[in-house]
Amino acid sequence: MPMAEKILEVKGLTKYFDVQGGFLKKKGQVRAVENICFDLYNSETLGIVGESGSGKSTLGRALLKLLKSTSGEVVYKGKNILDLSDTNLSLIRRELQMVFQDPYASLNPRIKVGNTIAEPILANKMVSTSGQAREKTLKLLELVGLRPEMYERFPHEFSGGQRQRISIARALALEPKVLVCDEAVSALDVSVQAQILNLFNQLKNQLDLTYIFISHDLAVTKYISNRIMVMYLGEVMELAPTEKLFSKTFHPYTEALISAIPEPSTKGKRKRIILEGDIPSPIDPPSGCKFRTRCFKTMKKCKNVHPEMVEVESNHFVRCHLYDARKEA
Amino acid sequence: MPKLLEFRNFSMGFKDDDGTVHNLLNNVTFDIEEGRAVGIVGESGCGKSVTNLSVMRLLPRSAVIQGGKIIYRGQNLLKKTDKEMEDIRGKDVAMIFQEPMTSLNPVLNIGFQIGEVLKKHRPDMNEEQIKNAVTNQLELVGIPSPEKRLKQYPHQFSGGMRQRVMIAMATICQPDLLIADEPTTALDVTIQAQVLDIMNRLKDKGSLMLVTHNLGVVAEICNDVVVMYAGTVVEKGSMDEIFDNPCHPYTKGLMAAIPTLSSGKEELYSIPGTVPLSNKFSAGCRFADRCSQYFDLCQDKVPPTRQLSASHYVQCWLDFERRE
Amino acid sequence: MANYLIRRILKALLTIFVSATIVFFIIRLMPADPVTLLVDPKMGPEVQQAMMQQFGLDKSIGLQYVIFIQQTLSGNLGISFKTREPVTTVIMQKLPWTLLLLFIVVTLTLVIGIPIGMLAAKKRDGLFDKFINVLIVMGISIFIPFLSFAFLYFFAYYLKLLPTGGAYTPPPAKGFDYILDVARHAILPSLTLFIGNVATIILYTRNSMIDVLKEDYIRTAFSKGWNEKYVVRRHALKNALIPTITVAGIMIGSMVGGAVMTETVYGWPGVGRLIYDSVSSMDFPVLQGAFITLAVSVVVMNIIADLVVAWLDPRIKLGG
Amino acid sequence: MRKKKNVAFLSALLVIVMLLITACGSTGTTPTTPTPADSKPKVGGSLVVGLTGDPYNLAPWVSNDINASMMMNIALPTLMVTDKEGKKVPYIMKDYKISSDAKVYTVTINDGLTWHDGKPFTTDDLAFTAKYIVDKKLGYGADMYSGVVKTEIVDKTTIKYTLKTPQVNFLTQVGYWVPIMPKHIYENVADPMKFQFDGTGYGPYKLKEYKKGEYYTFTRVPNWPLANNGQGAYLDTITYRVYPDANALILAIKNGEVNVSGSAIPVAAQKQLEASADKFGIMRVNSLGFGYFGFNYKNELLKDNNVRKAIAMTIDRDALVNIAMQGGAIKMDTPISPVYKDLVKSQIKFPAFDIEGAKKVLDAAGYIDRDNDGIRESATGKKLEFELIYKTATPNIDAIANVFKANAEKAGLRINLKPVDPATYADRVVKQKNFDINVIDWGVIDDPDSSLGTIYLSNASLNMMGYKNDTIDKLILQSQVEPDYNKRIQLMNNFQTEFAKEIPTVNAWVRVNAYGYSKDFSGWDLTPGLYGLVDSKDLVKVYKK
Amino acid sequence: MQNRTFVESFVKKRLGLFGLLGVLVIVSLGLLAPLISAYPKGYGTEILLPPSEKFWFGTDGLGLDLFAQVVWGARTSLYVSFVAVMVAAVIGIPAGLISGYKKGLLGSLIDGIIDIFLTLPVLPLMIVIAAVVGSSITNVAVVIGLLAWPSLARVTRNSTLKVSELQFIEAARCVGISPRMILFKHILLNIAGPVLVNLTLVMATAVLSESGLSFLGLGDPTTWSWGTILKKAWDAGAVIDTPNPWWWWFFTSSFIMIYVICFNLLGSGINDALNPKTRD
Repeated sequence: MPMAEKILEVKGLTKYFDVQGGFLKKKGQVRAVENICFDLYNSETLGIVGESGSGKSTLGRALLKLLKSTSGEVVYKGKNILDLSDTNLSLIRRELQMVFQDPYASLNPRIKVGNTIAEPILANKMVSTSGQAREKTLKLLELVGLRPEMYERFPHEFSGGQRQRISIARALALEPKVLVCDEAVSALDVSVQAQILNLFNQLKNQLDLTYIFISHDLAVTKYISNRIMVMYLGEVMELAPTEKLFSKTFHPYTEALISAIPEPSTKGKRKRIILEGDIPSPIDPPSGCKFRTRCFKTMKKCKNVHPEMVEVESNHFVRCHLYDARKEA
Repeated sequence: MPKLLEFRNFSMGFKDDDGTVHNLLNNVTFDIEEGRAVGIVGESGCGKSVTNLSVMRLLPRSAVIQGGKIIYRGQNLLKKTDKEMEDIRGKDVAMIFQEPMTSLNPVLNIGFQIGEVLKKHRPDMNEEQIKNAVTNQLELVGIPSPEKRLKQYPHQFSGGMRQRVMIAMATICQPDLLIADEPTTALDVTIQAQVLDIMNRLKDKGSLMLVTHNLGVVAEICNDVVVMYAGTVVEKGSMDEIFDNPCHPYTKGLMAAIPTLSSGKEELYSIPGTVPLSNKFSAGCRFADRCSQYFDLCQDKVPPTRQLSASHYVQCWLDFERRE
Repeated sequence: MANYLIRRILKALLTIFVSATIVFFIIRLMPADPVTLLVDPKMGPEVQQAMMQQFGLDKSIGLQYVIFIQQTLSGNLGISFKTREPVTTVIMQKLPWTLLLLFIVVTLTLVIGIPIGMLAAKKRDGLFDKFINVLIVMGISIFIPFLSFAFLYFFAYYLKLLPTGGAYTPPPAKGFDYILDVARHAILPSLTLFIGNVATIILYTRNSMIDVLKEDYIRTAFSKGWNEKYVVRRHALKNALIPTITVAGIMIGSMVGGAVMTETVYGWPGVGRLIYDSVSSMDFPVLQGAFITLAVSVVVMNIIADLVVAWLDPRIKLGG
Repeated sequence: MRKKKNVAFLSALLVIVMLLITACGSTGTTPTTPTPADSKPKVGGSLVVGLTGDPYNLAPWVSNDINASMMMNIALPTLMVTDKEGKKVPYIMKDYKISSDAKVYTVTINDGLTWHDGKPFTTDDLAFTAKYIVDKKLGYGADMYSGVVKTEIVDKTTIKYTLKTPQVNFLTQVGYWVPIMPKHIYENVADPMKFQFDGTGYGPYKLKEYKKGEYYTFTRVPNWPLANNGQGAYLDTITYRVYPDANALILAIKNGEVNVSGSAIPVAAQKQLEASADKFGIMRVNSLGFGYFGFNYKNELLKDNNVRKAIAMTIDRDALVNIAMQGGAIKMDTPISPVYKDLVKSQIKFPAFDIEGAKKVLDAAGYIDRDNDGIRESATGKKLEFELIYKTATPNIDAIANVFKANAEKAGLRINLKPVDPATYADRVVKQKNFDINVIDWGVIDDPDSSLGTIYLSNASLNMMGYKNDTIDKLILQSQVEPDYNKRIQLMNNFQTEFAKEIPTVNAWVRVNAYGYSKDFSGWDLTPGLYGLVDSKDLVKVYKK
Repeated sequence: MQNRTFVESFVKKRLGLFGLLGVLVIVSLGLLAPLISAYPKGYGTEILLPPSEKFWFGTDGLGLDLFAQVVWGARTSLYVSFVAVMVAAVIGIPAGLISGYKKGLLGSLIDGIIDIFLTLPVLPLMIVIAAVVGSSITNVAVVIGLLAWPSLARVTRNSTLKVSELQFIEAARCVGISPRMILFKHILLNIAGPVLVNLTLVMATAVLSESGLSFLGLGDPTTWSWGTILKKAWDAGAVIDTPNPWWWWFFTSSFIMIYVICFNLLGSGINDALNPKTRD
């Protein structure tokens, strides 16, 4: 894949949450996202997969400054957007938008869908009159495959798929360059999921969008992404172009993840790697390699030494002690 | 093979506030043979869970049974008295629910909650025997240090562990039929793999009725598949028949719409529209308005169920090649 | 659990401190000069001065507050303007009566209210439930003085079955007769407060029971083959009691409010009546002390309720 | 100086009384229900007295409160009491003599009295009381005894008080108002305000047990010398029970829980008791006090005699007495209470109720409704709008205020009602004198001349009106020193003439105090005084049938 | 819930509708009081007459028409409830919104205050404050409102917590909607239901509190409120009198109960219509 220009650089992004044990008592910290580094290239779709507790959604929100990061940088157009004050942020924020998971909860049930889309247009002063906002909204509705008369309806009159289209239209209202899709199709029925995945692909071509596609579904991520980032307990375990990741999996976790997915097919059942135990709590992650407690290739070293990211092949990064040698080489 | 459970033209619906009954399940007919695992597949709103609960006779109060039979070992469950049903539940037919988080009582320890099943169905066992049985059962489903875990409460368990507890609870009496309602949907992939593994090991002890929207899970576990759409069985057959030779346009569409690890980057097939709500079903084929091969008849008349092979049936107006 | 308890007690202390502060400052906001009430104009200026000194009224509000807090912490609630007795003495005479009344009412309310609420939830939308619903609406709409009038008129005056007021016939009898006498006197006030409060408990029990019966784990219990009676008793009851007891704890606050009116109408010699009397005579130290006492009782009962909840709910007990 | 003192202590009395809910004085009208002597008196039985307020403190010297004085009067009777005619006569004291210059009083007390703890009751205690009360500045007693420069104990039963200045009413005051203090108890008490008095007295009953706010039980002192020819009181025990209000008390009387009401009972309650006349009796006396509307001279409009006169003409005494007070009062249209028959023979009256007349007076004085809003304005455009302040706790007062307001408005005056609690009333009316019109049920318990002085003298502390009239001042002061009764009547008539012309207050009614009792008991008697049916000297005669 | 179905499901709940009807009757009684009957003032000569065609509810001890008193009392009761609700709303709703939405120190501080105020014995405190501020109907109403806000704030807070967890709030933040708009438009619109229900309950309890305070002699005796009528009746011994002028206290007491019942029914009607969960 020819490397396009970087649109977003993420350096050492870290987010810890304080966990309040209640009145006057601090329980601890959730280390939701730790030291994430990656570049996002123009016009690509970067898939981020991980199970619960992997920090993938937190990462998405930290990128958009919906959450205040503990440390790290997100460089967009040469500026670290995490440092920007709220007023300067709004200009850049428009170019980074998000589509949310739950099509039922992501629309305000008391506001007409047309107004839901028009509201950000007006709030960000993209147009000066509400008439213009309406016009733009109607165009957006058409773009995502909805009819103009739906402007006046309330969310409850729509199906899940239609609502997700509305959410997409709202995100697109600010004419973003980068769209973060957080589990954007997970809540949808399979037949509808395909519609929305197709819409994402169609919009990408039409509007030259760059996607960060967050999902727990590896199959869906594989389908839509150019590159995939595998996360576990707040850390990137493996990051590689899609084809590479599947053709030559390096990290044991990725390997297990791929093998754990039941294939809807009668042919050739693969040998399955079943990981033992539960995903540890991000409040109290294991020492050394965070995956070591469930890893089927764990070594002595894993317990004490935290593995670093290694570029095992070009553009293929892995965080695992198995490949330390390659780094030194 | 003898039939363990038979749905015969089972119809039911829900009463709304006005007392009007909206039909959901319409003439549902399928069998579960002894020792077989049947997957019931469909999207949300197609009546999968209601089918489950109908077997257990645990439907909500607003449910109305409109006709048909559910025959278990030759006896119509719908005709059983409450007392008789109580003896069947948990012992002959047991159930695993979708949400392991909410399906366990938060204020009772899990030793009690599992032991309760034995207390009900095995009056011959004393406290000590029950405790041992529960410990063994927990071990069987892969819960480490079960002795200690017995005294713990659900909130001290992770999601995967709770589902294991649910499985232990459902299988402790070695039921003939285990009903699993989306047992892995709420779980992470690696945990799902663990649970599927356990279920694969346990399913041979009886029959399994597995309800899921995940075709992968069905492929993993089941022998037979029933495809439901909007309260009707649109297609049923053995796993190979359904996966390799889907006939109904809905089944076909469903298969094509799912991206898999082996599928390519080409545009996904998509079924237009969404599953209708139960008060907006059409009089004819309920899939008619989303069907790519729709014609006039579909809208008005319920299509016939055609038999394509000994086990393969499809409910559709289209003509299919019959093969043996 | 220990941690939970400590935090709970800290919060309770804070609540008491805040109520004490509020009532202290509110009383000092009063437009009329308390000295007018306290000091007869005929007294010489030096006597007036001495009295103001005695009650600390000559100091600045801030200083008075500091002294007040210090004294309250050491269990000294000051001296009554009217009787010149220590407020603690006055209140200690009244408090047992209020506690007795509250104890009777809380016990009755829980013992009668919870089963009725459970039954109504079980027979939801049935005739009994509908009847109970009507009673609940009536119950939560009760105007306590009206109820007291009705009882007083009917039982005490018309039927002459029960005494009109007080807590016993003076001079008090001895032994069992005394208990019997007090019991007779307690019937009407208890009944009044009971009717005014039981509806809330029934309502909450019923609603929380209905909610619990809809929970997945109830379905799980049924799926094991147990019958309704067992499921309600073993699975639903404990869960439904948790919110009910919490509400009962909070309800005690309003019950104490009702007690003021009840005690006033029936002349029950409790703290509520004391509040009313002190208001009429503008006896601030007593008013202050009585209010703090009530606040403390309410807070203590809240803690008890919370402990019961913690005992019922392993998620709190085990600090989950 | 003497006069000043006099005024001061009378003011004190009035304040005390004012703070009470019900006025308690009574005159010598005979009881309406004579006691039937239908059985022989005998010793035994228990009586329950219902109170509607709790005594603040058992020591009447420090409490300044009617409930304490009323209750403790059977343990601590006073030296003098009132007779049927309301005249002060000796009770605990046997006799007294006044020197011709009215400066030296020689008092003899009855022999054979002892304190309840066994110590003899002697003139030592009298001397101690006179000194201690002044030293410790205890309540009104301090003022009453303040003129005493010397006490001289002649013997166990005789004592001589020497006054600084002549004072004709010294003994009737201290004798009627201040019980004697137990020297052996109080001589060691440094701060009587903080001291918990145990109730030890010398009267026909002694305190046995009590629970504050609930009940107080007294037992009979056997062979108490001054009752029933040395036999002592008849009733074995007397229990005072505290009730939250008059209604509860009446219910308790009807229920048989209570046998007699301590304080006067409201009209509605009287009717209820009268409904079962076989069981209950009522005795009534007119109050010595009276109700009046007072005008604040600080108000420019009220300063105008025409306005006051017009207002006086809007007062419908019939409605006040019959409707607002439900017949529980009698009309008063003279400046001095009709209770004092000699003083009102002159028939000097306030202007009669006449709304048309009031309108004419206002028209003539230039108060015309110029903007047609129903309220008249003065020539300078000031509206005739006044605030009527009163204490909420007074019975029927709302009704009284409403009747007054309704009639005043018919004449084109607006009255805004301002009901306040006793504390605010004391603050605004007595202390700040910040009001337009006040209405109050006034309880006075002493001779009219001295009590009038406390209200109407221009420098009187209870002259809330800010009324100043030299003629009035002169007449009051003269009558206070005039020994001749007839001359005093003449002076009072002059006072009334001037008063009815000036109208600083409109006096409107005299409340009738009624006390209910159970007919299970006999021997009831009601003389004018503070304590209704439970006055020590009367209560000792009551017996159970 | 959904806008159209709310009205539908409300109408279906007959009790709620009954409550609404009752509330409307009482509101129109209060609003139209001047048209219905003259303000009862002064005194009349027809004392303590039982109900008749001329005096529907009889007359009191001053000969005043009790029907007129009840009607004008309704006006006061509505005024008190309304002022109390306004005061409670002005404090309680923003407090609840902020403590539910802002997670930081401010939020937990306000929450702590709400918690403490909820524990306080309200009526005794109300008595103390009412005794101090003096008897004016507005004072009483404000005091009631001041002590009613915590429950409203708690309801607002709980609903706000629930709503602010929902993704549309995050979505609104994401597309640059200002916090103020989010709080007072997006959230408030969505919690209007439970807040409204609580407001009707405050309306109900406010009248109970006012009547209670008036009965204890802490109300405003110059204004006709139901509590004052009862207080006058009680003071005059009408409740226990023989023969009993029952009409003096009966109608008023009944109106208090009806008022409270109607508002409670209205509240639970709205609640049921908002939360169709009771239907399974």
